[in-house]
Amino acid sequence: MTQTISGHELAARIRARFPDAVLEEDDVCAVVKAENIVEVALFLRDDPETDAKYLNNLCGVDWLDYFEVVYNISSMVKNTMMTLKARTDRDPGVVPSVTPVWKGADLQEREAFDLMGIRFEGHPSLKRIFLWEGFPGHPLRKDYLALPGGYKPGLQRFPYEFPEGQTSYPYLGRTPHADLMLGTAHQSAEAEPEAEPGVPMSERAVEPHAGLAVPRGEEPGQQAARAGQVTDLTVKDDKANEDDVP
Amino acid sequence: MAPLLNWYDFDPFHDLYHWLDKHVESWVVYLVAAVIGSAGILTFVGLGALVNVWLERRLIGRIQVRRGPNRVGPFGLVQPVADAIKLIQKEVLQPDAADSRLFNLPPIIVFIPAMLTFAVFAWAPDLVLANLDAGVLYLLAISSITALAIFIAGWSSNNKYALLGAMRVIAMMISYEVPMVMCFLAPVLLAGTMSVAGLVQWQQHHFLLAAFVPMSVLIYGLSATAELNRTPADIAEAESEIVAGYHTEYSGMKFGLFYAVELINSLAVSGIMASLFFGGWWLFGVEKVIPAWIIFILKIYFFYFGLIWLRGTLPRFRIDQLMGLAWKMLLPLALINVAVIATEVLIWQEADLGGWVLAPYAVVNIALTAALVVVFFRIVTARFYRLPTRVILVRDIQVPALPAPASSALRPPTPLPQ
Amino acid sequence: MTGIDDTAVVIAFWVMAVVTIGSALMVATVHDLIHAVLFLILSFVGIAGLYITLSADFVAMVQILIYAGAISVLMLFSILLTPRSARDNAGVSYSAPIASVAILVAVVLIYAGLSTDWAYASNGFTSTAREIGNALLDPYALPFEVASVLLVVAMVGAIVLVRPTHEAGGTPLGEGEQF
Amino acid sequence: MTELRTPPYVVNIGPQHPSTHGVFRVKATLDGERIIDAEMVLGYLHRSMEKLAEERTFTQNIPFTDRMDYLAAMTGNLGYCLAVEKLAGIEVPERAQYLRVIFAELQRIASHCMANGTFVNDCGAWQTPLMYMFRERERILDLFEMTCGARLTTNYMRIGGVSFDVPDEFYPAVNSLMAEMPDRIAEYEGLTLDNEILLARARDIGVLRPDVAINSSATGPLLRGSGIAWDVRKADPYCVYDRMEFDIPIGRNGDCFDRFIVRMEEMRQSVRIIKQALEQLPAGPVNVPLPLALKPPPGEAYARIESPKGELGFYLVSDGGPTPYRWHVRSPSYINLTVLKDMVVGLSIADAIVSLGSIDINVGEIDR
Repeated sequence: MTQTISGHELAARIRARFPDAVLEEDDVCAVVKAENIVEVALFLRDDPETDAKYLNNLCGVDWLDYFEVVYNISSMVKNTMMTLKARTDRDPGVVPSVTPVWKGADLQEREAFDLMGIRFEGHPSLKRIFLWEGFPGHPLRKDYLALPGGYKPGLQRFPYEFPEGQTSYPYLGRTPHADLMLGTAHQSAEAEPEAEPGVPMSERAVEPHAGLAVPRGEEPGQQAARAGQVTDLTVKDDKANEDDVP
Repeated sequence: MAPLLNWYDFDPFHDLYHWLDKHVESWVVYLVAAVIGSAGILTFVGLGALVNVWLERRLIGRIQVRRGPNRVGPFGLVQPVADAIKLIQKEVLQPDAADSRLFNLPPIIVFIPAMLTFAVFAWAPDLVLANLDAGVLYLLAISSITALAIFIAGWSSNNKYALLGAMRVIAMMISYEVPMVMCFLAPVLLAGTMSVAGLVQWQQHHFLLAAFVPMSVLIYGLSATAELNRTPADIAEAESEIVAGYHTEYSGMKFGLFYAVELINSLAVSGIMASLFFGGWWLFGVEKVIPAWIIFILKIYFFYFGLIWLRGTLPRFRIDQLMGLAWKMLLPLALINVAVIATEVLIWQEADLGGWVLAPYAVVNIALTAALVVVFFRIVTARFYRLPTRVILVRDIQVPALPAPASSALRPPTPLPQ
Repeated sequence: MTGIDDTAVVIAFWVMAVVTIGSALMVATVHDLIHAVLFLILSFVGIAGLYITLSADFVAMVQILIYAGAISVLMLFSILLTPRSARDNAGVSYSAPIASVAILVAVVLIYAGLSTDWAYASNGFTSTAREIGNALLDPYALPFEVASVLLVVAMVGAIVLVRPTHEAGGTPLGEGEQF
Repeated sequence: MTELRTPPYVVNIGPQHPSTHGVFRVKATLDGERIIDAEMVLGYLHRSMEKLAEERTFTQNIPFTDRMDYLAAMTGNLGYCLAVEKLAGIEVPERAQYLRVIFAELQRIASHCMANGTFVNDCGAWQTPLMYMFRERERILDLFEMTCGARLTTNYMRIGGVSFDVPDEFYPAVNSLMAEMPDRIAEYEGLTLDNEILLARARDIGVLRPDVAINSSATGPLLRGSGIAWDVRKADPYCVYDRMEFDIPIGRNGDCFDRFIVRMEEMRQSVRIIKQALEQLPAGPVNVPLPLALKPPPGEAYARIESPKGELGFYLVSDGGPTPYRWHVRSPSYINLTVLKDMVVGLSIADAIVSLGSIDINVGEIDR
């Protein structure tokens, strides 16, 4: 049976070597500063007592205020398992890559970059892996597709927690994503590009993707459109789409 | 017995020939014989392609514990017709970037050697369309044209998979022609003729050549699968590697022609095998009871069945393994074979021995072949049996404390994407 | 078998001659190098046909087997192995001298052909394989052996040329791949 | 002397290629037929499950796990349910645990049949071993259909148990299948293991050293083929695997052939486990009643199982609501691909296809 090393024990071991690295600890995990993660990982891997040669899982979690990168690591020889976390600010959201320590982090870091937008410094080829280059935004972020009125996007019908006086969910004529791709997202939106943290807009993010007809000459407001950050989408054709309301 | 069989033997044609010979000019007889013979071969080949589609699919189905086509017609017999109709209906696509003048040629060119091969076969004692004196050489020369057609197909498609397939097939065909020529030398030396009909006649007087030149039979069998692009040597259209190889871009009936040619070529190769090594129409006197041409066709299908069996059983060689097989295994064996047979023929002729000497020759050759094949096989496969082919079973988890592999240390930070 | 033979042979001769010379001209004029080689193959096949009309069936078979089947394939290989930019049959600056040399050679050959007193095979269509075999091993044994030695030398040279350097060795592919 | 070299060129292996087992693409740069660089291109089957799952309740997410590894839906279900149970602290009835083991092992046999059959196909066989293996896979799928009505996307496991008890006709069917299965596996082995062409194609090809395997987070048969006796069923037993007797097969050389024979032997071990589980199968309920909107306490859990492809892990974060705050899958097919590039560079196309086949990927699970 695999022994789980508690967060406190792990934190103690790390602290013995790197006194300033540990940010937080609890029963499950030890949280270290992002800039220390490679040293800590290398230490945990090569320390014979910990012997964390195997990286089981790596994923990012978006806590709205900050990102956490979770490393589930284990020692096969000792059959132990532990959870290490690295915490970083959402902006710029950079974590050093642990690929030199565990090669198995290669694809998992690329996935976290692609979907969560955490950038791993020192990764050999940090490129999009599931989504195409130029996809707007990083969809696993919690504020991706933030909808007006405090809704989380779609699909919250279960367990029927609608606001007072409302019985159905407002249907958006097109998905915000399609709007963004078609360049119509901000025709009626009050674009406040600098107001929220997120991925800075790059030229590439609205670069027309092959197969989708996007007008080349964009308006200034559109230029400022944030990748994956649709701040406001007013429902324009509410009546016309009533039939489609589920 | 004989009168009963007349109506389905080719004796009427024989009579017609003699009748014409007496009454009209010789070139008319020549022309009539050529037309009738060609028509006969075309019929056989056309029907054979249809039958082979059905036979191959049914037999592969049986080998693979399934039924094969059994819906269209009794036992699915009409399935090839349905397939053909489907292929004809399909749109024939041509890539924009293809070399359009060359692209349409190969499906036609590949048919030429496939058809021409049948011309020199001896279907019955007097039933040879073209009794060429250099018949065996003719077969080899013809088969080298197929490679060119396939190369044109792969090149003109302007597709990398097709080009890879074309390169593979060219490399393979040149390589396999060498052991093939060598293995044909042995029966030719022994029989003293290069005519296919002559070889069959020699076998009628002596015995099946397969008994005297078993090594040639083996080498030709292996080379034939390579020449045919069939498993285990189907590297030119290796489905799992290069999609469909040289005919990746061909669709509709153009693909259908390639498919048909593959089946016809299988028949041709089986026919060569049957004629050169297994007596052609001759079968220990049975040909007097059953028409000789039926015996020949049965023999063809016997070897064709072997090809189907191979296809249903074996995986595919890698290209370099296949080339290695040709140059490192088949060529030395073929050379040894030719040397042995030449020595035997020399002794036979110089010492002026009778026909009885063939019996000890057969024994010697079979024993020698078996020994050589076993030795070569051991040498070649020793590498694979270095390790057992079964796993180790472990009761509980057991991980050795291995040091982490030397990583390229900590890389200098690469610029981050914005 | 006289009438048809004479007429057919004449017809066949002219067809083959037109095919051979026509495709030979195409070899010199088409732009795509691959097309040129394919025309060259057609020319080889035409020559094989001419051999057959001369009742030299063995030579015809060998012509197809060696020239159309093997040598042209080697040419195709070498074209495929050259970079795409060099794969062009475009005009070269030496076309005039080359053409004059070719014409000169043709004139000499035609003169030689016309002025020689050819021996005709009197008895129609016979096998030539046996005669060729005897000729190669009896009166012409020495040239035959010299030719084979030359070929061996050429083969060794080719192997030395394409032999991989040491840094490229040790790849997991077998030796056959590097032929 | 300058070396004769052909210019390198790029060939796209996939996304529509017979041997990429789905819409998976390798951009291979070739020198002749030798691969000098390879780049994976994924995402053709990306369905954004991790995002979708954040908006669905824990129970509603079970069907996603079917559609990840659609050739091993049962183990996908099982891994996810174990993670939720760990997160919410739910005890599963014993009968349900045995049923889970039985179905997970049946699924492993079915998945390995598929993996080994297509592997031999990748080596160039004309479907024959695949058809033999499909014969038994078909019967296993019949057992699934009999139990839960579906063959491929079973959606059978539930949080706190399984959805249905097995019907009465299940027992004779599974017993007869298990009685036959050792002979059948021997038949597969007879078809493939002593075939010199298969040996020539798979021996010493795509060798993965054990230390590299561990460092690259390789799992499952890929890791065991490299000679590391590691199996989550033994190392971290879930359900009732600690009561079962079975062995871990490991390879000697870490090449494609070792992975192939490890899968072969694992089928046999699975038969052993199923036989024991059927003997020990107790009576009782097969699930526990749970609220429709299960709200696990805030926290996180990482649960892992040994799926046919390797270690399948689910990392769940709950914020106390009815939906998971974070739903992450550690999918073995995806992470096993880490080694692909290093494995295929230097090989010929044919060997690269064999190596890819021996990793046994499932694009549904890679792209999720």
